Order: sequence, then C-alpha cells, then structure tokens
Amino acid sequence: MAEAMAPATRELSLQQALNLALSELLAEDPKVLVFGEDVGALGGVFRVTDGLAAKHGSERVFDTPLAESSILGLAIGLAMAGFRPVPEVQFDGFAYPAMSQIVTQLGRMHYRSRGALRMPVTLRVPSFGGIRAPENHGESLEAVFAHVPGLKVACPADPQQAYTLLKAAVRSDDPVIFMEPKSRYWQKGAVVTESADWAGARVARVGRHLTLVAWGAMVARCLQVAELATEDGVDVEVVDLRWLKPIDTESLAASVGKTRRAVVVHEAPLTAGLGAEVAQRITERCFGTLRAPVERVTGFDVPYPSGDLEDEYIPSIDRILFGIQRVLEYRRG
Amino acid sequence: MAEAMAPATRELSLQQALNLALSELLAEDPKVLVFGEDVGALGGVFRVTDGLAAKHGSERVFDTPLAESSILGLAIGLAMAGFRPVPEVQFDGFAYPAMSQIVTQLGRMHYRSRGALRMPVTLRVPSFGGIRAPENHGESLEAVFAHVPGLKVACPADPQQAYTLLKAAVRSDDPVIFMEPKSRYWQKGAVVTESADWAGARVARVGRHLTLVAWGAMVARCLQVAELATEDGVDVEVVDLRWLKPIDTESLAASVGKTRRAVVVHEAPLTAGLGAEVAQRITERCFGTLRAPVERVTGFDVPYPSGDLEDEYIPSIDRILFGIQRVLEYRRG
Amino acid sequence: MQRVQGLGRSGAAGSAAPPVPELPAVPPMTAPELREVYRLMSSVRRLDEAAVAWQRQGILPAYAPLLGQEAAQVGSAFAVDRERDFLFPTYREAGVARTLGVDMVEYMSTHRATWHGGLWDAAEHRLAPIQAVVAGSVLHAVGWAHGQRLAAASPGDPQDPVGGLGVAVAYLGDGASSQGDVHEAMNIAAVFAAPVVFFVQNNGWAISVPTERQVAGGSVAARGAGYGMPALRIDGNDAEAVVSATRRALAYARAGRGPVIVEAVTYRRGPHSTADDPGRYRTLDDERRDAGADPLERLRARLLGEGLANEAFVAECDAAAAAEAEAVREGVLALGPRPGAEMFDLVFAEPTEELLRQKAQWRKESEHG
Amino acid sequence: MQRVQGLGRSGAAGSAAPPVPELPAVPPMTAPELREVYRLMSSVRRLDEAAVAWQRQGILPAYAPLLGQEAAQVGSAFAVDRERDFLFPTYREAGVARTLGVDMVEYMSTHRATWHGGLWDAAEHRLAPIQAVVAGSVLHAVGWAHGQRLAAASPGDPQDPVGGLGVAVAYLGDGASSQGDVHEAMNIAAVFAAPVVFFVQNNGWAISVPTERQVAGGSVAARGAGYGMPALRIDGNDAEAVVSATRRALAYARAGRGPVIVEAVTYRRGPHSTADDPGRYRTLDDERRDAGADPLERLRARLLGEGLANEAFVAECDAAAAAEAEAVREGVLALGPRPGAEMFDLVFAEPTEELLRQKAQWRKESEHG
Ligand SMILES: Cc1ncc(C[n+]2csc(CCOP(=O)(O)OP(=O)(O)O)c2C)c(N)n1
Ligand SMILES: Cc1ncc(C[n+]2csc(CCOP(=O)(O)OP(=O)(O)O)c2C)c(N)n1
Ligand SMILES: [Mg+2]
Ligand SMILES: [Mg+2]
Repeated sequence: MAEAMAPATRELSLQQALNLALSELLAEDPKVLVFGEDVGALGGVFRVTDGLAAKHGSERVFDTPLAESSILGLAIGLAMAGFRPVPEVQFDGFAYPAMSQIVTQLGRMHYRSRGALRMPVTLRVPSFGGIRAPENHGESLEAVFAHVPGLKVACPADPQQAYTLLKAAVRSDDPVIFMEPKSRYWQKGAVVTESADWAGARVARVGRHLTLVAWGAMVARCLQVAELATEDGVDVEVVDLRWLKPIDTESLAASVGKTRRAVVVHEAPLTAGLGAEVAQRITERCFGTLRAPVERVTGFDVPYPSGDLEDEYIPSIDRILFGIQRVLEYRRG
Repeated sequence: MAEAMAPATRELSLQQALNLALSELLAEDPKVLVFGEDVGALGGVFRVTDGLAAKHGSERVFDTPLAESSILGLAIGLAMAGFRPVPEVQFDGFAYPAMSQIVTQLGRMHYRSRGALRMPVTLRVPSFGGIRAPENHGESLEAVFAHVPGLKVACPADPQQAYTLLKAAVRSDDPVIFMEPKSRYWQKGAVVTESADWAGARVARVGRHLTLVAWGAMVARCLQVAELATEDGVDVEVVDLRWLKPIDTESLAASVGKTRRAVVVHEAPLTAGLGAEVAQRITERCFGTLRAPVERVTGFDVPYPSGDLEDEYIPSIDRILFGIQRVLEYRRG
Repeated sequence: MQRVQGLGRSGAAGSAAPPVPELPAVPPMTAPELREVYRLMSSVRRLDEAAVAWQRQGILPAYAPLLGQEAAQVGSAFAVDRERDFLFPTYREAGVARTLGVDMVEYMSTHRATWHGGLWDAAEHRLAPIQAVVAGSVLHAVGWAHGQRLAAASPGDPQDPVGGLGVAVAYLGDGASSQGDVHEAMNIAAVFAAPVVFFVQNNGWAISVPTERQVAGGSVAARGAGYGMPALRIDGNDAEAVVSATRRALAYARAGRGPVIVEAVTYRRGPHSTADDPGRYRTLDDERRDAGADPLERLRARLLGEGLANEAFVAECDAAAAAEAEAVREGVLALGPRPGAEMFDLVFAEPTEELLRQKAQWRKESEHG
Repeated sequence: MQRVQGLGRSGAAGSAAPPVPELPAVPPMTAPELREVYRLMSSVRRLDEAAVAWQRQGILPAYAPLLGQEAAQVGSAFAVDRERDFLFPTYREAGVARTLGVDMVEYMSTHRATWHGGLWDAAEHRLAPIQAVVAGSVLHAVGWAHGQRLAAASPGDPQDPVGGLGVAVAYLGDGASSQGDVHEAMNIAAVFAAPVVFFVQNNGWAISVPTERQVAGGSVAARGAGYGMPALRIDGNDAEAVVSATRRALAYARAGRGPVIVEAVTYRRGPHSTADDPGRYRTLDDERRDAGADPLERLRARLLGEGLANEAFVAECDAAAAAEAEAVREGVLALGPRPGAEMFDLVFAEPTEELLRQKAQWRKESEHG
C-alpha cells in the first residue's frame, strides 16, 4: 500500500481526478480557460471545478450567463483569439441548444478556414444517466457527437482515465467532446499522474471467450458482469473504448479476433446508437471468425425515464448476461 | 400511355407532388397549418409551398421570422392548441438551431404528458447534398433524427413516394421528420394519388444476387448502378428504406435472406451513420446466410464540401460498384 | 413600406425606440380575493416547506423550493381564466400548480422521481408538464397563443375577438432570460401580436449566478420597449401588485393587442434545489439584506392591519395548510413506481412494431414483480 | 447587492430602463478619406455587378449581390483598425472584404463553389471565413472580444487598457436579428463589457420577409437600451454617417467600455441571391419607393458638389474599378477545383488514422486525373 502510494500515485475520485487535471492544465498553460454555468464560486454542480477560480483567478475560471449556445460560441471566438478553452455544459441535455455551434462551427472552423483558425476546445459534458436526475439530465449523446465531422470524442470510465484523457484532450489542438460519466464522479481509484497511456481503446479485463465493448459507466458494469460470468466458466474480455471518435478499430478487431464473440453495451437508445457502429466495425473486420452476430445491449428507443424507471432502462447486469447468453448459444440458422 | 394517365395518375416533379399533397392536406383538414421561412408569398426557396398561401389563406400558410428554434417551438405550441402543424426548416443545416426543441420537446411531449398532449407535427427538411449549395446546405441528418426517441423519420425517393409519404406523415398523430431529397425536387414521375402503399420499406427493383439499401437521392443512383451491374451479370435488388425510423427490419431481412449479400449506401458521413444500423440489423437477422459482411458506401467523415468537391464526397456510381465488388469477391479469411 | 422609419429625411441618427402602448387599468382586489390569495399562499408555503423536509427524510430524491416566491406564483395564477388560458411552468412552480387546483400528489410525483413532467393531465388542468429545460416551453406558449388568434380569426376583427382570446402565460426566471429562445419568443410574439404574458420571476439568482452577472441592464422588463411591447416591473413579493399586473397584462393580451412582459422582482430565499449549497456563493448577511420582506407575512400584516381578516382566519388557513400538507405527504408516500411498460406505451400515439418488440424483450429480461 | 433595483421602497411598478452611456464624438472625415471611400465603393459596385454577370455567364454557380449596401460595408470596414480589430462577415460582405484588402479572387472562390468560407487566410486578414449560417458567427465575435479583455487584463485597469483593445465587428442582417444567438451575444457582450460592435445592415428584407414582419418594434438598435448598451440607428446609405458611427462605436469599445449596436438602415436593391425572384414578393414600384438614393451616387454628388473631387477623379475610379473587375474575372476563371485530398487533410490539426484510411480509399476508388 505504501508502495502503491508512491509520489505519482494518488487515490482520487473521478471528480477529483478531473479537478486535479484541470488545475494542472491551468497552471501549465496560461492560455487555458475554464468556463460555463456555475463553474466559478460554486465549483460546478458536480464540484469538478471546485476551487479553480480561487486558485487560478476569476478571469481564467469564470461563470457565463445561462446560455449554452453562447458557451460554445464564446469558446470558438476565444480559440480564434489564441486561447485554449475548456467550456462546460452543465448536463448532457443542454448540449442540444448548442448543437448548431457544435456541428456547424466548432467542428468546421479549422476546415472552413483551411487551417488558419485552430479549435483547441475541450467541451466537458457530464453525461449519461443513473443518478435519478430530472428530465433531460440523463442523455447519452455519443452517437450524435461521433457522427459529426471535425470532432473527436473521449469518454473516461474511471479516475485514471478521467485524468489522463482530459489532459490529452485539452492539449490537443482539435476540438474534443469530453463525456464524463456522472454516475461515476464519486468512484475512487488510483491515479498515476504521469501516465502516457491515453491513445485508442483499452483492455480493461483480459478474457478468452467473449468481448464486451463499453464506455463510461458501462465499463464498471461490464467488469461486474465479467466476474459473474466466471461462475459459469465464461471468461469475458472487457474493452473500454475510451475514444468514441475516432474509434480504435484495430483494438476491437484484435480482441474479437481472439474471442470470436462480442457484445456491445451502451445506455443510449438502440437505433442508430454507437453500438451499431462498433458492431459493424467488428463484423467488417472479423466476419470470417465471428461465431455469432455481435449483440447489442442498450437503452430502449424511448425517452430517458424518471428515476423510478431508470434501472429498467439502463442495461442491467441481467440484460447483459442475457446478451452474452444469446451470443454463446447462437447457432447458424 | 393514355391508360397510364388515368384520372388518378399524373406526371409530376417531386416538388409538385409535395405541393399537391400539401394543398390537399390543407383542404381536407382545417387544422393543418404550413409555416416556415419564406413559405408564403415566395412559395419556399424550392417552391414546394408555391401558391398555397394564395389558395388556403395567409393565416394557414404563413412566414415566420428567421428563427428555427421558434419554428419548432411554435409547432409544438400549436399542436398543444389542437392544430396539425407542417413546419419547414429551409435547409437541413438549419435544423441544428432547433435541435433542443426537436429532441427535448417535440419527441418527448407526448410521453412527458402521458399522452395528454399529442404532437401531430410533420417537420419538412429539404435534405442532403448534390446541388452545389453553400456551406451547411447539404447535410444528412437522418442518423441523428433516427436516434431520437419519440420521432418517426420518413424520406421519399421519387414523386410517388413524396406524395404518399407526406400524406401519411401529416395524417399521423405522431411527430414525423420528413427529409426531402433536394437534388431530386425537379425529377418527374408518375403519381397515383390514391396509393395506399406507404408503410415500411419498398423494393424498388427486384434482383437475386445482392441487395442495395438506400434512401432519398441515393435510391435513383442505386437503380442506375443496378442497371450497370447487369452488364457483369449481377442482378441487384434495390430496397428503398423510406422510413428511416422505425426501420422495417423484416423487409431488409426478407431481401437479404434471399440475396445473401448487401451494400448500404448513404450520403452522410460513415461513422455512426444510419448505414451502421441498417448493416447491423441485416447482420443480426441474416448472419447464418450472409456470404460477406454488409458493405457501406457513404460520405466520408469530413464536413460536406463545396460544390467543386461534392462529387468526390457523395457515393458515386464507381464507389458503389467497388462496394458491390468487395462483397461479391469476399472470401472468409 | 418606408424602410428608413426612425430616420428623418436628413438621415439623422437615433435609436428609433418604437412606441409602447399603455396597459388597461384594473379595479383593486376585493377583500374576499385577498383572503383567498392568502389562503392559497399559506397552503403553498406549508407544502413547500414540507417538501424540503420530505427530501431530508428520503421521501423525495430532490426538490426545488419556491420559498419567498409565493406571492409571484399564487398571484399570477390567481389572475388567469382557468377555463381558457393555458400556463407553461418551469420546475419551480408548485405555487402555480396549487393555485390552479392541480392535485399536489400528482405534482410532487416529479420530485418523487415517479414521472418526469408530473402525473396530472396537462390538457385538462391547462398547465403544461413540468419543464426541466430552462426556457424550454416559452416558445410553446407563443405557439399556443398564436393558435388562439388563428382559431378566433375568420369573420370578425382579430384585433377584437368575440369574448376575448385565451392567453398563454409563460413562466421563466432571470436566468432563463439569457437563453436565445426567450428573445425569439418575445420577438415572434410581438410580430404576431400573440396573446402571451411572459411572467418573469426575477428571484435574484440562477443557481449561483446573481442577476447582475446574468441580465445585462439588470431588468428583463426593460427589454419590452425594444420590441414595442408593454412591460411591467413589479414588486413580486406584493401579492396584490402581482395579481393586478397580471390582470392588466391578461386584459391587454386577451383583447388581441399582443404580448406583455411582467417581471416580478422577488428573491429565492432557499437553495436552488435541495442539492444546492448557497453558502458557496452568498452569505447569510446577503440573504438578510436582499430578500426583503416575506411575502406571506406582508400579506398577513396587511389583511390584519386593514381589518380584511382576523387572527382566526389566519389560524384557520394555517390549520388547513397543515392538514393538506399531511394528506399530500401520505399520497406521495403511497406513490408506487409506474409500470415499466409505460416507458414504451406512452412514447407514441400510434405504437410501432419496433417498440412492441423492445417491450417484449424488456418483459422477458427485466420485468420485476 | 440590492435585488429590487428599479423598484422604489414603495414597490411601484416601472420598466426599469437601465441608463445608457453616451458614445464619444469623432471628428468629421477629411477630404482624402472621403475620396478613398468613394474609390473603394466604386470598386465594390463594379465587382458586385460583375459577379452577377458572371453568374449569368455560368462562371459562378450563385452569388449574393450587395447592390445598395456599398456605403454600409465599405464605410464600416474603412473605420476599423486593420492591425488589431477582427471582422466577422456573413455571406454578403464582398464590400467589407474588398475594403480590408482581401484578394477578391480568394473571396469569390466561395461563390465559385471552390471552397466554403473562401480561400483567404482569415487570421492574416483579420476577416473570419464567410459564414453561411445566419447569425452563426455573432457569438464568435463576442468570444474573440472577451479574449481581448482577458489578454489586456493583468496589471492595469481593464476599463482603460493601454493603447486600447482590439474590437470585434460582428456583421448581421435584419433577418439575423431574430435568431436567439444574437440576443445571447448582445446580452453576454454587455454583461462582460466585451469590445464588440454589432454592425447591423438592416436592408429591409430577409429573402422575402420584410423588416416589419421580422423585427418587432422595427429597429434592432432599439434593443440596445434594454441591455444598457449604446446603439445608433443611422442612414446606412450615407457613407460618412456610417464611417462616423462606426468610429464612435469602435472608440467606445476600444476604451473597454463595452459593446455597441450600429444599425445601418439601407436597402437590398437586388435579389436575395442570383437564385431569387423578388417579383414574387415585392414590386418594382416598392423598390423605387423604398430604396432611397443610391449610396454611390450620393457620395459622388457630395464630392463633386462640395468640390472635394472632380470628374477626372470619378472617371479614374471607374476605370480602376473596371480593370480590377476584369482582373478578378480572369483570376476566378483560372481557379481550378481544390485537390480532393484537402477534404481529409484540412479537417483536423492532428490527423487521425481513420481519415488517412478513408483518404486512401478515396484515392483508390475516386481520384480523378
Ligand atoms: C437549458 C438548460 N441549461 C441549464 C440547466 C441547468 N439549470 C437548471 S435551473 C438553472 C438556473 C435557472 O435560473 P432561473 O431561470 O433564474 O430560475 P430559478 O432557478 O431561479 O427559478 C440551471 C442553470 C437547465 N435545466 N436547462
Ligand atoms: C440559420 C439559418 N437559417 C436560414 C438560412 C437561410 N437564409 C439564408 S440568408 C437568409 C435571409 C437573411 O436575412 P438577413 O439576415 O436580413 O440578411 P440579408 O440576406 O438581408 O443580407 C435566410 C433565411 C440560413 N442561411 N441560416
Ligand atoms: Mg432565478
Ligand atoms: Mg436583410
């Protein structure tokens, strides 16, 4: 334990890991700015920006009026002026009012200006469900973001990934949508601050019989499922996709090339969800070896429901196990 | 020819077919309203609403100020007041400023209100590229719309479909996003006005060796490709998806169950495009009989380009033929 | 159409402020009306305080208190015509719902995480579902209102509809006023002369951001002039001021003359929600200084001072409020989760095969009990 | 913070219009300046008319003429500091681009369908790419402007930055003013005191919709007061009025005092674009009545009338404009399509494997020539 806590390793919650990364980013580059609704004195409704205004100044960490299109528009203009903005929209569902700025402006300004105007913007979006929140506070927009040309999309699953991916995102000269799994903000884990492992997907658990592909809060659930599956003698590999755009197809193909079976899990609705893309990429690369069609265990094609029903909506351990079973029991018709 | 032109059949352009359908809908139901930017005196920038204000009155066919979120917000409020609104956003790219109203309001009001407030709204969206238009006037948003709970999505490929689907959409008590292939507005075809064939997908050409799945302007292109393919002895079936949500999986499975090979074609970018969903549905249903992974021939993951480059971006006949070839030549590795 | 209106022939500069019409006057409130408003405000105060307690007791996962805004909410809803107007609330409108006669168990069901939007019938009660998107329903109000004009049009002069128009009341906060949708709504309402009252509760805060760092110029009502729209900025803690201002605005809109802004200046005495920690952004001293007089106490003092009611009446209101809160508590406790099948069944008016298939799969894999 | 500002202790109603500061005065334009503006306007007029002709000749797929708006465009761009200000155009700003010295072949490349946004270097010329989304870049101007404050902050008083701030000029039309983003931009700019000039060309039309069915109250400038923001509504066909108003606005913003609206009232004499058919929504009589005096002719008459220039100067400007238009025509004709590889190479600053793969596939299956 004493060794595990070497200087560069700390035990942090996902929210603390993000806070630390932001604070270090603000310290290392005077061009970094953090802003959004209630990110200043309040420290954000999830406290991700807690203390940053006090430490780095209220010019560099500032509250905006309540207007998401503006938050993105400001970020784009600030990037044009040479800054490296890290804006926040308070909840996933409030990315919609900013959608025109995200799609037609943020994702296109570098291209439109033929590279004259860089967009090193990292948009933080507390995402996904699982916390019994009000309506439109539990959205999963990854399929929408991943479809938009000119954006990159990252999604950490644990404190280490949160720290490492946020640093990589903010240091990137391209726009990154950074989707934070809000139901995991308070989960603790060891964080190695000098980790250089941030590119592509990540094998979160090695296994032989079947690959579960997930991101965000579903990674921890899939790891639980994997433990349960061992009881039936099924050895599950869990791939944490991490970057939802561009997708690390090589890692998916490597894993499923070995296991020959895959289930992709996400909270977003089924139809046109990112699971279709992941499944199709796996199928394209592993068609000859796949033993069953890739299964999808996802949210349903319904509005994200109220707290009482959210466990019915989010892929449960049972539903993921059913999905695994369908793949294992598949027989060519 | 004289017989084909029986009273109920007319030779109309796609834009005229839409105009006729709207005029008949306005006449049959006093609750139908048509509105948007420049839809009144001007008759819409594509003349789809030409003459409707003069004929049905400028209360029922009216211009709005230049604000797309408002156009949707008005539609929702008018639906709450018992109307059957048929709003237009002038071009695909201007659905983005209305995205919050579309996703969090239009798609959810029926659910949120437990059915007390119906949303019989048909949002007309001139869509897709191919007309050398300015930036953000050539977007393909079907994957985004199809992912949104609470919406239905229709997309006609020719004048007959335009007429029939628009009637079905407006008469539906649910919100329908109606994507009009703007590059086909001036294409003529026979329109049977009493057609009852509007549900599900449609086999646009019967074939034995391979299924091409497409929608909108890509249907005509796939029909061309099918003719060319006969020269190589390949008999291609073309499925016009028509409803992009819900997807008619049965018809896809029936076609590919027979041909055992499929290519899906769309203009939208590859990643997280609707092609992934279509491919995955086919794979789920036909895994045992499929001879090759479903191929996708799509736009690239880049912003829709300027006129000079659009033929490089939109799936060309050559690129679709390459896709067909990859499927036909596929050998299990 | 002369396009350079506002510029004289000389082309001299100016800002071309459009003329803003006057609102009609309304008679002062009667004593029974004032008593009724007091009764409603007592009931709302008790319910609101109770809901905060229920959250602490684990009965509600979260709640957004309206403490201090009772006069604004009860007063505005009291003024409407419950037969023909239609109200569009935010997530902090328990006082509006109660005044309209909505079943408060059905209202609290939102905060109980039973059903987003609440369980009441929005069409029947003429109160739209709870709106979690800030400013999300302001445009709906304009659309609904424009619909009243369209329905009233035909023969007569739409400027003077027979019997008057139904009016939409759009509730919004100071924070919401920053959203683009609010500008769009005000502009369109004015262009269309739609019968809408934009009822702004300026309670000083949008979570942690005070009005002066939110609303340029400091007043939402001040924006009316730019649209040529009448606007009233009133003491939102004075129940009669709220009722009268809303009545004036409603009368104007009802007559087909167009939209009005009413900005009720009040104070959010509690936290933003039960999850909030106001100590991070304001002090107790700030609160004491800024909150002003309590609206319920003010009305009580007036009723007693002017002899419009006596202590017995006040006590009776208190007792009724306590009994009501207790009944609501029991109702809320008895609220079970909605059947999971509603997730699928309530999405569309015309169900799809796809959702029926998904429901069947859900039943097979997840249905509990 | 006193939250009931605008309400007296009595709680009396009012609309609480915030005080609006005065703009600084500027000296009148000099004769050489007026001549330079005339020279630029002649050049822009000729280029614009030529572009319409090129569209008819099939050289350009489409074009958005600015006929009648030369004074507004040249005048406003003439007033800026080309070293430190930054301008955000719409799709109808050829006059602004020309005045800033942008290569007009690179500008016209947009209308040639060569490259969305145009081929000039936006950072170097301090003119953002052409914006096809109505109101799409107004918020960028506010962000860029806020960046000037942040950069200037540190030691000194940001209210009085050393040497003055760079100012963003956001161009928008009367139609654009209906968009929510414009309100958001004005509100935030005022809250942040960002150095922005909102330069509105109110040309009477948004495609087929006249200003009076678009802009409630009739004036965009009239909205400034609600934000506590100075606003000028000027004769946008009077070149000197435009230059002076823009200079006053720039001086105010440059001094760190905040944003300003300048509404230049002008007229879109031509169609919305070469694809438009104005005969469907306005008559030639309307046009004659509403357009007012031609801005180029007005300035010419003034220069000649006041002896600030002679006929030879006018002829020289004409000749130069004609030669320039011919040179641009040749340049535009010589514009080849951009290499398809740019579709992939210009998306990101840091390329991705995925796009390299897609580019390779494109090369294999589609590359022509
Ligand atoms: C579009 C949107 N953005 C952000 C939020 C998160 N949020 C909920 S309430 C709130 C503050 C609202 O302030 P105001 O409009 O003044 O209303 P109040 O809470 O004071 O009643 C915020 C930022 C939201 N619900 N919707
Ligand atoms: C967001 C958006 N909606 C609609 C359009 C289509 N459109 C292009 S120009 C225009 C009218 C703009 O009017 P205005 O702002 O007055 O500028 P003007 O054309 O008169 O210069 C419209 C509706 C668009 N480009 N962007
Ligand atoms: Mg507030
Ligand atoms: Mg205009």
